[in-house]
Parts: sequence; structure tokens; C-alpha cells
Amino acid sequence: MEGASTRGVLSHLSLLEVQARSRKTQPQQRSRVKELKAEAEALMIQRDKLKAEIQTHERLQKLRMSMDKQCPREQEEEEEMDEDSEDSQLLRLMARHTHLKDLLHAHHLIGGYDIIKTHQGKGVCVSVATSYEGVCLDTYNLEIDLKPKLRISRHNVPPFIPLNSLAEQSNMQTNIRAFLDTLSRHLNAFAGRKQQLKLLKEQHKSVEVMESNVLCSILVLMLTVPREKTAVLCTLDYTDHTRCLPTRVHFDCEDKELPDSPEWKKNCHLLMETPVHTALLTMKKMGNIV
Amino acid sequence: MDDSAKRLLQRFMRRIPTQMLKTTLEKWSRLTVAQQKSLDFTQSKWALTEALLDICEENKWTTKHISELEMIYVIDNPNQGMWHAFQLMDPEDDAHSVELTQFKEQFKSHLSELIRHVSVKIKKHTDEAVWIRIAWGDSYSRPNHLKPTYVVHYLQTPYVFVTSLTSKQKPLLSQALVLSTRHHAIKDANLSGKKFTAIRDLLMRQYQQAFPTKYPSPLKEKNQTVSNPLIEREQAGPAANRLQMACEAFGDGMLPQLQSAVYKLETKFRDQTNKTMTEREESFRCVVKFASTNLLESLRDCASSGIASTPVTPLLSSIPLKGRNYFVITDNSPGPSSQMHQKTDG
Amino acid sequence: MERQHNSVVRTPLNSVVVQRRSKSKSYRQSYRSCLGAASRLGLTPALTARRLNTSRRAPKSHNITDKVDPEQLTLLLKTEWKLSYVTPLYQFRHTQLKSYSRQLSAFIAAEKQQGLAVDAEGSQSSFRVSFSVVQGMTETADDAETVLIQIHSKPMFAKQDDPQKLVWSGWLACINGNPDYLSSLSKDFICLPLFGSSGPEVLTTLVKSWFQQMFDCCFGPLEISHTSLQWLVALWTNCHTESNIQHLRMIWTLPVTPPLQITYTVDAQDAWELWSSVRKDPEEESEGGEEVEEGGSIDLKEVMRFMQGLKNHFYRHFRLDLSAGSLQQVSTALGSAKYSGRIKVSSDGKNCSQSFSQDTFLLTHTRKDKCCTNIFFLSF
Amino acid sequence: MSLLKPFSKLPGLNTANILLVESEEQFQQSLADALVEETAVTVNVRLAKSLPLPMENEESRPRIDLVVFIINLTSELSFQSAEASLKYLDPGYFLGKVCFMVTNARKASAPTERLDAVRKLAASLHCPLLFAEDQTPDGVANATERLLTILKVSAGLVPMATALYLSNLTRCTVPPDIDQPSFD
Repeated sequence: MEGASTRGVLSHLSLLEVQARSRKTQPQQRSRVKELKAEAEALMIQRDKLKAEIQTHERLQKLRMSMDKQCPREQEEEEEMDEDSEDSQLLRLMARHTHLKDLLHAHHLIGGYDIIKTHQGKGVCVSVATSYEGVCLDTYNLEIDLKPKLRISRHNVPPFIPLNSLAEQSNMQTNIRAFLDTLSRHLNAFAGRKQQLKLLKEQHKSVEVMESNVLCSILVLMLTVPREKTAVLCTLDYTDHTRCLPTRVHFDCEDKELPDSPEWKKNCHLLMETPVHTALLTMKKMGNIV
Repeated sequence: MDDSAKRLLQRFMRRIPTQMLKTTLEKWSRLTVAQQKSLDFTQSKWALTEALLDICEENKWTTKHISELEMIYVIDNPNQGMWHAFQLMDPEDDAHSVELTQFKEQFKSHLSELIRHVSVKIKKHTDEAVWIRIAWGDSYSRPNHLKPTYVVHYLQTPYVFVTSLTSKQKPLLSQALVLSTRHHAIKDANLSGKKFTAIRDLLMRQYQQAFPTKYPSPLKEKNQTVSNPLIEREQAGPAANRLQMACEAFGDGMLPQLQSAVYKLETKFRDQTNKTMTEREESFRCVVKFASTNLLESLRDCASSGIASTPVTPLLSSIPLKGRNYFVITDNSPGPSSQMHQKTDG
Repeated sequence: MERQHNSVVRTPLNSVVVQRRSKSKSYRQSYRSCLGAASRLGLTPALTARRLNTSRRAPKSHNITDKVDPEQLTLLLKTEWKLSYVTPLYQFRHTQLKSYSRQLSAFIAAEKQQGLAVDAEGSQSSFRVSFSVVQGMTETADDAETVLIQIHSKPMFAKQDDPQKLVWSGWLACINGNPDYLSSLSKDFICLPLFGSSGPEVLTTLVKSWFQQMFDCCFGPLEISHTSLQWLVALWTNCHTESNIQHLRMIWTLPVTPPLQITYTVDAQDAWELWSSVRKDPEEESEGGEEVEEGGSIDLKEVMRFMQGLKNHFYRHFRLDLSAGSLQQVSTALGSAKYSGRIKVSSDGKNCSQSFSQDTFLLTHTRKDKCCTNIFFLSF
Repeated sequence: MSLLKPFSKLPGLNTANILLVESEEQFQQSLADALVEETAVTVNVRLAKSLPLPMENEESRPRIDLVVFIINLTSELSFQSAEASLKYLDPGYFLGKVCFMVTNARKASAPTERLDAVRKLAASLHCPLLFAEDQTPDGVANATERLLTILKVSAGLVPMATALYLSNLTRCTVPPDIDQPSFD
């Protein structure tokens, strides 16, 4: 008690008094313990809850794993059902739910394209199928490296489809789906135009194809008016390469008034709105061309 | 009929095999039925030439008409001479809307601005190819029809195929092409060969490529020969795998008949068993040429039979992938872990 | 093997037919065994008396121009020769060359007139054949002197006074012949086992059939084996310091469909540096107790190491194993050799020379300044 | 490394199983087609490019009675591949259940050294060395005949004969002078 010798007896006494007073508050402390105990209990309950949640999650995970692995063999899974069937059924449902959600997400990401992993997961191969009027046409493939960044390593898209500039424009790195969608539109439109040209050549022997190109973006046809036997040069411009229909239709004829006639104006609309081979069929039926 | 027309016809007759003469003349469609009948194709070439010369004389046909005939023959038989591929670069916005008549006019006018004496003939083939025949002269001499340059271009594509072009004519043609196709530049595509169809198909991707799919590949089905149940191939799996990889690298089915590929290697000699050479500063210079009647099919067979290891080295798969058959290979950096790097020659 | 030959010699003279047949057969056997071909029978070890060397003397300075007329030598250079082997010639005399010239001319003329052989080149014109001896194209005393045959003719549309042109040439040689074998032959036989020809095939066939009729001998194609070609690759490269080989070119064929041909051309200096890096240490060599000669000897192992080095470099780039294919042709500025048995020795100087032999095939090359010749021994 | 063992499985009734190993996979097919024509016994043929054999076939693979290494003498790779495959065989096989078959030995492009190397290899392993002609039907028939003879013995189908006994009679020997240079 160093303090006592230096500060004096009185101060020491008062110190003792304070100490004695404080000893009286102990019953209050006891209630504090109770409080803490309750808290601990609450925490324990929470822990058990979480534990149960983890367990559920783990089981869910396990179920998901097996689900991912043997997707097509669902019956087998049902056989290994646990005893507490209600619980496991719920779990199963939950697992299935997450599984479907993931699938949906993946499907959404790739936009419904046929896609598979290559090179042990270092790349993917995307197939873009084309069709026209319900007829399946060529399928195009892209092999894409995933790392360090997306890069088209190999493909069989014809060189007149500007693949690289499409990839750049649609921001392939961040939005592969937008890129694939644009590409698919280009390819489908090209396949459609090509198919139209093929059908036109097959179905309309009397129509002469004066000009076309590999992209099928320009079509010049020689049509003949039945009675007068005048020749009409019909130019179809497909400036929008993502569409199968022309953006401009133009007629050239010796008879300068013919393109302005109501009949041919109607033909012009027809060609703008329907595929060329069907439009020509209609025109033939109407007696506008041979 | 002037002398040059005569010589052109004589040269044409020397080049064309007799059995092709009849169909070519028919396609030319300048001879009347009577004239056509008067020609006896069993005669000697010399006699046929004389007869044709007479007909030409009669009709006062000039080099213009004869070069037409030559062009028909060349279009039908393009696999002659040495073809080189060029690639158009940086298209302008309207490059996609260039159409034939516009291209024809532009090309002719651009070329004749660059050189006074030049004769250009442009013809579109049935497969959408635009064929251009250029007879070059210079500022003092008339176009020489005996040594024409042939150029093939598919509108809207970046590729141009050229045969018999001298280095003097190259800049002229390049400029005319760049301007008339609405591009900014043109470069050598490092692909050349005797077979025009091969280099065209390779660049235009007009051959069957194989891609990995999740469906049973037609490759496997094709190779499932009905075999005796007593015979079993132990390594059928790896063999199928090799075939798949070979097809993915070089293509499936019939492949473009590319006949050669050349690699100029200037890389360090690295061999663990040879310290002296590995430590040598300079690179080991060598030239490797692969040649075959169908190079891609040969290489595919190499890979599928295991002579070449799979996966196929990028050096070889670059031939179809990049559409090139000339490569200069140098080491990326002098460091020990430097990667092989492909560099185009200038 | 000697016993075999002796038995042939001892065959009674009255059974000529038998003697002939057995002679040519045993000769072939002996020759085949010289080529190491008899060992291909695999299970008959008794026949494999002779084998290829695994080590050779290094190129030795040798002045062949001292022995051989340079003018005659130039006739042998820069031409691609198609090689054949020949069985010993019966009753061939170096003194009768003039008469042989006349006889062969007459023979060719007669054959041509029969219309058996079709040759656009001067079927009307007469052929002038000349036999000559190339003095000094031998290595040992037992070797018979080399015989050069030239056929001159006038082109079909040539004028009367135009000079006759050389249309065909060929030679028969024996250099460094095996003395055991040579001495086992009867005196009536002259051994000139290597035949080189250059010119229209029709004339080659005629010359061969004349020899067959006159000297009762046989001809057969002589291919250059894979190993011999590899030897040449090394020997030529080894020569680079003395005479620039400009490049080392090897052509491989791979057995795929369609066949793939690979031409591998290596810069001369780089090839030489690789070669010297695979040569074994001279000291190491002497430790092994081998003869220490100036220049040392070249070991087959070194050749194989060199080839392996070249193949490894190739594999590192193309991942394609050249071992799966076969070496078809090798060439440098000094000459070329093909698997099909065609060889050519080119040179940049006047003093280059070459000689050929039965077991040893000597390709020689002379340096302009020193006028010395390197002789490469290469056995088939 | 999985060794192929000669006695790890039970033999089949009147059955002989042969394994043809050839890196080029050319000749083995025609040989196999000819081998299975045999009517006296059932011959199962397994084809391989090289050894070791894949593990997944372990179950279905019958007991192999004879291993044949086919070596094309014109190809260096063919020899190297066969040499590398040898170490995947159980030593028990070398008691008469391995043989070497060489093709293209008559071609001039085949270097003699390679044949010597094959002979040394066969001799050192006490195996027979057969020569075959792969281009002609006759050659294939001949080779088949010879293989069948050995196969029947090694499969234990010939009374009074064992593989070891036969291989003692047929094994390749090397001439004593094989390494002697001829001259120089």
C-alpha cells in the first residue's frame, strides 16, 4: 500500500469505502449472467439451424452432383431414396430446381446453340445451324479458345461473312450470345437467300438470272412481259445482310412507263415482302410475266 | 488479221489438247454451224490451225476475238501455271455493295489511268467468279497478248488469285484492285500452287472440315468396317482418336489438292543430347519442303497413322487454318523458353 | 566362299553350259554377298562372309590427277550415271578395244535396222562407237583398267558436214577390288564389276546386250542403300571446310497415301557445325586403341548421331518422325546420289576427279588451290 | 507399366490366341484375315500398334499364346517401335511364345545393318525370326502357315510338343562374323 503512506490514512479509508460499496452490487451481476446464458442458448439454436442448413446444402450438393453426372438416368436416382421420404423428396425437388435454373442460365448464355467442350475444357465448339422455310441447310461451326480471352481459333464460315468484324462489333468478349445471335442471323439470311436463288432457278426456267454474287446480296433477273414480249430487268438489292428479303427492288424496261404502272408497283411490293421465288410465282399467276 | 492475232491463235492451238478444241470452240460460239462442220477434228493440229486461221481471216477477227477464245479455255482449265493468292485488307463501308458492272468499269478505268497500253477483258464465270485477263504493254509498246495475266476474284470476298504477274506489273494491278473493290490495301497471302482450284477451295473454305460434336461422328461410322468377330484391334480407341484429330486439323473427305508447302526455319537447335549445338548462339538455318500430289491428304494420313504425333503441331495445321503454304519460322525471343512463332515474310 | 569359286574354276571345260550357269550364279552370290545381301536370307549364316564397314578412313589427300589424265576425268564428272553391276567378262582384252568399237558400231547399226529399237534420235544416222582406257583409274595392282565407251551420232536433220555429237557414254570400272575374290577368278575373266551409263535407255540396252553376247556376262541394277546415302551425307558435310558444299539436301519419302516427299535443305555451315559437334573426341578415340591416323576415321555411330540430330531438329518443329520414311536422295554442291542408283559428281574446279570401284566407290573432289583430292570410300 | 503375362488366364478349349504387333498396322490386317480362316482350331487375333496394351481391354482379352512382332525393314521406326514394345512382355513369353516377322527384307533400300540388328535382337531373346512377303497373296498365305504352326504349338494344341522345345529348334542364331568388317 504505497499510496497510503504517501496520501494519508483518510484517503485510504475513503478508498476502502468505495470498495465496500461496490461489493454490494454483485446481485445485479448475477442477472447479467442469466442474460448471457440466454444469448448463448439463442446462438446455440442458431448454430444448430445453420448446421442443419449446411447439412441440407451438402445433401443438396451431393444430389446435384449425381444429377449432373447421370442426367439421363433419373429412375435410378429414385430408387436410392432415403427413409424419411418427405424430406428427401423436398431435397430432390430443390436440387432439381437449382439444376434446372443452372441449365436455364447456361442455355440463356449460349442462346440455344449446340455447344460442346473441346481440348479438355480449354475451348468450346459452337455449331450454328441454318434453315430456310423448315428445310435444314448447312451447319457452321466455330471453335473458340476460352483462355486467356475468347478467340475464334477455327471455323468454316465462308470468307464473305465478315466474322471478325461481327465479333468485334457485338463485343464477343463480354457478350458471346449477342455475337452468336448476329452471326446466326447473317448465316441464316445467307442460307435463305441462297436457297431462294436455288429454288428460283429450279422453278422458273423462263426467268433468266443475269447477275448474282457469292453472298447472294444482289440479284438481277430478266423477266418477260407475256404479250408484248418486252424484257424487264429486275434488280433486287439485299443491303441488309441479316435478312432474306430485298431492301430495294428496281425495274428497268424499254417501256419507260411500265415500272410506274399500278400493276408493276404492286409487283414491286410483292418482291419486297415475299421471297423472290414465291413472288415470281404469284406474278406468273397474275399474268404479269411469262 | 494482223500478225499478233495470228501468233496468238497459233500459240493457243499449241496449248490446247485436240480433244478439248471442239467444246471450247462451241463455247466461243463465234463459228457458224457450217464453219464448225468444216473443221475435221481428226486432222493434225497443224492442219486445224491453218483452217482456223483461214476462218479468222475471212471474218476479219482480231486479237480481241482470239483472246476471248483463250480465256474460255483458261477458265475451263485453270490448273495451269503458278497461281498466287492475295488478300484485300481494310474494306471500306461500301465494299460489300460492289457489284459486277461497277467493278468492271472501275477496274478498267483505274488500270488504264495507271498504264497507257493495256488490254483488259473481264468475264464472269458460272460460279460467280470474276475472271480478268490483262495483256500488258508499256508506254511505247502495244499490249502483249502472248503473256497475259489472269486474275480471279469473287466479289465481296477478300481474296484475289493471280497468275503470270511480273513484279513490275504487281503494283499496278494491286492499286487497280484495291480501288475498284473499295479496300485500302492488299497483301500477299503466302499461298501459291499450280492448282487454282486447290488454293481457291482452301481460302474460300470450300471443303469439308471436321469439328468435334457430341453426336456420333460420321467419321467413326465410316470407318467401322465389318470385321471378323475373331479379330480385335486392341488400340482401336486411340486409332479413332488420332483419326478424329487428323481430320480436325486437315479436313474430312476429299481435300483441296494443294501440292506443296515450304517452311523456312531459322530457329535455335535444341537437343538435350547435343550440348555444343544447343549452346550455340546462332539459329540453325534450313528449308523444309513438303510435296505430294495432295499434301493435305498426305499429312492427314501421317497424323492418323501415327507417323506424325497428335495433336498436330500448329506448324502443319496452319496450312489449312491460315490458308498459307509459305512460312518463315523464327524463335520469338532468345530466351530459353521461347515459343515458336510464325512470322510472315514481308 | 573361296571354295565355291574354286569349284567353279575346276569345272571340266567340256561341260560349258553347266560351267556358265554355275559361274554366273556363284558370281551373283558372291556379288550379293559383297553387297551384304546374302545375309538377307537370315537363317543361313554360312553365306554372310562379307559385311559393311562400321568405320571408314577419313577423306585422305590423294592426288588423282597425277595418275589420271584430267581431260579424261572431266568426261566422268558432271554427268549423272546410272549404276549397274556386271559379272566378270569372259575373254575381254584391253588390247582389243579398237575391234570392239567396230563390232559394237556394227551391232547397234544392225539392231537399229531390224527396227527392234525405236530411237527418234538419228535412226538413219550411223553410230560411231569408241572404246578407250582411262589410265590410272585403279587403286591396286589387281584392278583392271577402267574402260570408257562413247557413242557418237549425227542428229537426224543434221547437214552432211556437221560433226557427230556424243549421244551416249558409259564406263566399266574396278577400283580397290577385293584381291581374294579377284585372284579366285580364272585367267579368262576380267573383272570390271561397276557399270555406269548415261544416255538414251535404248542405247544402254543395246550396249548391255552386246556385252552379254560377247563376254558372257550379266548386268543388274545397283541401288544405293539407305545406309550408304547416310554415309554420303556425313562424308560430304565433313568436306565443307575444304570445299564449300553450299547446302546439304536430303529427300525423304514417307509411306502414306498419297506418298509424301520431304525435302530437307540445311545451310552448309550449320550442317558442318552440327557434324563437328557429333564427331567423337580424337583423344577418346586413341584411348579406345584405334589407329591414330591423320584426320582419323569416321565411325558409323557418328554418322548415325549426325542423322539423328538432323531428324530431331525436324521432329521438334513438325512432330513428324522421319525414321518412318526412307531416304531417297542426298545432294550437295559436290554431287548427288539417289536410291535408284544414280550418282553424279559435280565440281567447281578443273582438277576434280572421281573413281569407281567394285567394293569401294570413290568419290573424289579436288580443291582448286591445293590440287589435292579427297577420296571418299563408300562401299555398297 | 502393365506387363502382358502368358499364364495369367485359363486357356480356351481348342482355341489359340495370337497377338500381332506392328507399328505400321498394314500387314497385320491381311495376316489376321488369313489366320482366322483356320478351321482346325479357333484362332483369335488381337492387333496392336505397340505395347503396352490398353488396360481397359484386360478383361475381354483372352490368354495370348503367341506374340508376333512384325518389322518392316525399310522403316527404321518399325524396328524402334518393336524394340520399345518388348519391355512390356513378361519374361515368361520369351520361353517360346514370341517371334519376329520381317517384311521387305529383299528391298535394296533396306539397309543390311537393320537386318543385322533384328537378327541380333531375335537371337538375344532366343526367338525365331521369320521372313515374309507382304505384297503378294502367296506371301501372306505362307506367312500365315508358318505362324499357325508355331501358334498351335505355343497354345499347347500339338501333343508332345512345347513352345520351349520348338523355339530351341527354330530360334534365330547370329553368325559369329556378324561384326567383322569385310575389308579396309
